[in-house]
Amino acid sequence: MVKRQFDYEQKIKDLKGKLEELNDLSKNMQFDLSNEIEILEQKIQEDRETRYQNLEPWEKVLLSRNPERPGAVDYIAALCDDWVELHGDRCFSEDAAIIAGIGSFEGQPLTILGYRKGKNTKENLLFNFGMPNPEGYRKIERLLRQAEKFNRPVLTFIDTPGAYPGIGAEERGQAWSISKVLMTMASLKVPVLAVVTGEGGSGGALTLAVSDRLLMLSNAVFSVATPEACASILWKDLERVEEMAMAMKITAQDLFGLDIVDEIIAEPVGGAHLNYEATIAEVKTAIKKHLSDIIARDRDELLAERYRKLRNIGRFNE
Amino acid sequence: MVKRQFDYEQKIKDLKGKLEELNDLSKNMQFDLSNEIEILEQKIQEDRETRYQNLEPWEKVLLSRNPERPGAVDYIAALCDDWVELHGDRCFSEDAAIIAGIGSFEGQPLTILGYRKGKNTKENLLFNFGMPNPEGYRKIERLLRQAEKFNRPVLTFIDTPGAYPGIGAEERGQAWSISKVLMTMASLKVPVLAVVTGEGGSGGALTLAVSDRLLMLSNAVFSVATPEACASILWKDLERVEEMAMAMKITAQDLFGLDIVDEIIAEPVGGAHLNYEATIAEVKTAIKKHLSDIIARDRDELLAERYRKLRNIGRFNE
Amino acid sequence: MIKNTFIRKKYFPITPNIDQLQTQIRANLSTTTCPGCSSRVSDDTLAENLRVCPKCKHHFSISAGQRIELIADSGSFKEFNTGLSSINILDFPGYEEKLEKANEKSSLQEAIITGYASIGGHSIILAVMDSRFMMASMGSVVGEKVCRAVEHAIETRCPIVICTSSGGARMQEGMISLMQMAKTSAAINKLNEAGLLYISILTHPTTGGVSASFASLADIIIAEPGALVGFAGPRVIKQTIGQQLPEKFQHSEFLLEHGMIDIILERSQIRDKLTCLLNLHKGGNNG
Amino acid sequence: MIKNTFIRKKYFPITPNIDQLQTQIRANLSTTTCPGCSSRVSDDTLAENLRVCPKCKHHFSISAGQRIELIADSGSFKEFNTGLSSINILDFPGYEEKLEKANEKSSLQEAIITGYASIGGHSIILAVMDSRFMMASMGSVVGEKVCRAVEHAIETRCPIVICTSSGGARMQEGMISLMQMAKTSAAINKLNEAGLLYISILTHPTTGGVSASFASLADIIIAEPGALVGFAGPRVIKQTIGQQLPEKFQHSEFLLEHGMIDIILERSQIRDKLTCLLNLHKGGNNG
Ligand SMILES: [Zn+2]
Ligand SMILES: [Zn+2]
Repeated sequence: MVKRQFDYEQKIKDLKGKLEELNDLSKNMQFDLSNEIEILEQKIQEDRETRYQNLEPWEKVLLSRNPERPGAVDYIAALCDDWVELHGDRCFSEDAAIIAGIGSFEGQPLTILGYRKGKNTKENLLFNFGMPNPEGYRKIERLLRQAEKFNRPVLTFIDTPGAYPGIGAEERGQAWSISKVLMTMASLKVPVLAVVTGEGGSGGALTLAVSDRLLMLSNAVFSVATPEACASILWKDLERVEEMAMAMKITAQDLFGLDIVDEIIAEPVGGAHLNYEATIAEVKTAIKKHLSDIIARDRDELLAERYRKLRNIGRFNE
Repeated sequence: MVKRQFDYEQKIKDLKGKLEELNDLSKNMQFDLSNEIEILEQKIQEDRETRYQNLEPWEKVLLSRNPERPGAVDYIAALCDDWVELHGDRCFSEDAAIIAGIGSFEGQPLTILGYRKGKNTKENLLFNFGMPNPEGYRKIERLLRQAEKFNRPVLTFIDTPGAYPGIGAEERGQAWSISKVLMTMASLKVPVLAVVTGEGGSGGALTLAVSDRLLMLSNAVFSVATPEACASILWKDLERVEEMAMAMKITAQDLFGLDIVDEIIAEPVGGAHLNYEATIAEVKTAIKKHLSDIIARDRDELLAERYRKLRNIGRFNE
Repeated sequence: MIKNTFIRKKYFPITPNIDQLQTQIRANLSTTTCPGCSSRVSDDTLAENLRVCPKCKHHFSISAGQRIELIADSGSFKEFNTGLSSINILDFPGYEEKLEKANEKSSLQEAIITGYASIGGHSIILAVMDSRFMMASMGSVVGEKVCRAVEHAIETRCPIVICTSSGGARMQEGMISLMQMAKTSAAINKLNEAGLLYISILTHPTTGGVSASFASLADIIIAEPGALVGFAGPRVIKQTIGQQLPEKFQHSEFLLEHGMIDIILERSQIRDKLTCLLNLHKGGNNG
Repeated sequence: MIKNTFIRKKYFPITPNIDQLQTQIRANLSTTTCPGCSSRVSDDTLAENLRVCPKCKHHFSISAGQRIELIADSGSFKEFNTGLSSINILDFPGYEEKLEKANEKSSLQEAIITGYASIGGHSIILAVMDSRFMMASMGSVVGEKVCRAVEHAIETRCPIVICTSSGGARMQEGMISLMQMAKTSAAINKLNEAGLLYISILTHPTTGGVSASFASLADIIIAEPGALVGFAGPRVIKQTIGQQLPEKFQHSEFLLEHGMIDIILERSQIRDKLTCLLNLHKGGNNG
């Protein structure tokens, strides 16, 4: 049976509960087990840390999809002094699956773009589970051009299952809207910093990942298609998703090894959702470092390097 | 009663018919009236020419709307050696009210854009009576940018009652799509030549008229809104359209006098629809002259002049 | 704080008769029926409430002078190009009389006021249309003043804010008025080339030639709640398609949903949001 | 004339076994059932008819070699970058075997062939995908060969024509394959900066990563009749929305109606129309 949720934390909780019961009992019975219990507690803590150091890729997929993880909205709220959300593609519709606007990060105005997932059913319906329609990509396109006009660096947050596979989306040119953003991002004349905060799924997620620096949270994943889709298409066997998640090399660590990711941002033990404050502090440090780096760079050089980096992705015999 | 169609030609026809009957009769009766009849014929011809020299503005409105007049499609067919029609706004829909493509005029590749009216009911429905939706303007926008990429001059043909006033058109940003074309045309980095071939109606027609040179056929009109709309809004009296057509200064001759039109292209007596060949020959000569003029001009100077010309339109006290 | 500025009976140089006018209006009509909720609102309440219905938030029209007091820093507005007035280019019957009446009614020379101002301490160029003047239709003067305001913005490298409201083109100026659409759109392009911020604030109603030129070309488009904005007027559309229009059709909420505008702001929020936006664009395009 | 070229049994250097393969196929299967009209068509008829059903105009897939013969001037094609082949970057289970099988099946090294060619006497760069090779999914080699073809176009200042067909990204190369979307889109931007013409010809099927990168970024987009083109596959969409898809959904006729492509051309018309388009762009961007 394929694991459908990552319930390790529940097990730890159960274990700690038992330990507390033991502690209470021993106290009532006048035993002094405090030393032994402390050692046990420490052992559990160590095991937990080791466990999180050694998550299986599929476990990371499950963690990365946890709806309680901080998303673009949370990072923007925590990192920006000023923030104005902007709306619309000027063409067909506003797309709530994309959050977009101008924020001030430590005094630096930024165009900030991100996917917006819901934290509950109501929000999920409102934000279409973080899956944009073409209008979302066209809103991105519009605001990228605006960032260029005002010479304003761009910061993106990525967390989406991908572009919405719907009839309307295809009617209104999903493929066309995505390719245009890819091209624009590749050549945008301002610095671009991207952070994968959760799930990066397929071409619909790639749009906001084309950047000068790509950062990833330590439990985030990025894949060409979901392990479920790949297992079903390539192996005709949905039960083998865990194996597929492993084979596809989708974790931050794998992608760092493949030179696609520039830095991994460490999440607190247990995952980003258990400690917003610590997560945001780490993300802030990383953004600050890379942003000041790329802003300071000679612009032509930065653009040439962005292109070179993209141009060199891929390996083959010749 | 307001004249709803211009039926002078029918009267001429009737007259000529009578003259022929007279001729036949006189011959049968062995009268020789040939001299007198010739004089009469000449008189009719002279009167007809005078009549067309002195059309009322409202009569020109009626003439300009004649569905049998040559339109963009006819001019393209007659003037271009090669022609490829291109389609779509890459966003929502193809709009058949706009014909757009690349044509070769005497060896010079041109991006050609025009409104497309129908010549019968079926065509009218297909082409929405020449009234574009936002998609039409976005197709124009796309192909203008393409013309710029390939440094290809732009030629436009104008004949439309205006932009389509529909629910979908407003939903998808009719105003937004028009203003963008106006801005693009004003600053497009290639020569732009515009020809008003029939009816130029309001902002929806203006998009393709922003140009380095604006030519107008001698019976064409261009107005801020139809005389019907103006009479109904300003005077609350639809019966006064003839007076309104006069007051609004909408004829090619009026607009030449106001420095808005650069040249008037003479139509054959009776109007363009009675003689495609002669009309097209005149249009061709005019296009050739102005196109070679603006292509030869220094590009920066041409653009500066296009802006200056627009910037200076308007009169006021100060 | 904004409220106080708004009802403060300060002498307002560019519209010298405005206070007198307001007093007159208040004397004549002490209550108004709200078109939003049909309740009767006293004019004093309306004035205190920035002419927004306290019950249903219906935004009543305000004059250009009131708009300027509402969003610009107190006393910061310095009008320029005050001397422009319309002439009857086409000898259009009755145009002079219309202009005269509009002038009497509004105490304005034309349908737009332009000048230097500051918002939250940021120097800007401010242009405000006033629908009391011939429905703020755009003729030569409106087009010219918009262009000159843009040119002032480029010269001083300041952002520009334009508050629109307009019934469309000034039909009495025929093609000359239509061409103002192209003229103002061309000017906005110069603003883009200069990398300067342009914010438009769409108020009820903004239609026709103004909606399809400079109003919709702003970097950031703000609208007041319930403002009707569109190219074709609802009456024309209804007549053409021969059916009823959807509720809220062409209202700002409808436009936001359809991706045409960035933000809907109640009148009382506009100044703060503008200040925030100007803060965020402080560096101009110097990155 | 095109027809003759097409069935001419000419030695075709880049796909050395193609004639042999065709002969084999003809020997094994002398008729094919048309998916368009269910009629049985003899393979000889199909070959003579450019693999288009004579009854319903259904366009059967053709190999890259056949495509090149179809549109390029006879003998003009000179392949470049022939030596590139895929490696198993991620040690993905079974990838080598898949590659081997694809190679055997298609006699191709990879899913795309690129080279110099001329059409109607105009020098161009030509790239053609071949769906017999792993559904022409895009991995490192496809991405690299597209980029190099673009670079050849820029160096030689020639237009580029790319004939696409693809099931999407090469999943076995994971993120590396996904990144080819960004890589090829970035390359197309260089083409735009150089002011060079890019025509894409979409053939059945063009979906996923190829549709959402270089295929949809062409200046002029041509499609064959009935070709399925879209981002998400119809099966995925049906599964997501839980309802039937409209007839002709994602077909080229549907795309034309929705403004996504410029022209639909039957196979036999493509060469002439390309010649015409190349004529019209002869001056390049020298105006
Ligand atoms: Zn109310
Ligand atoms: Zn068939």
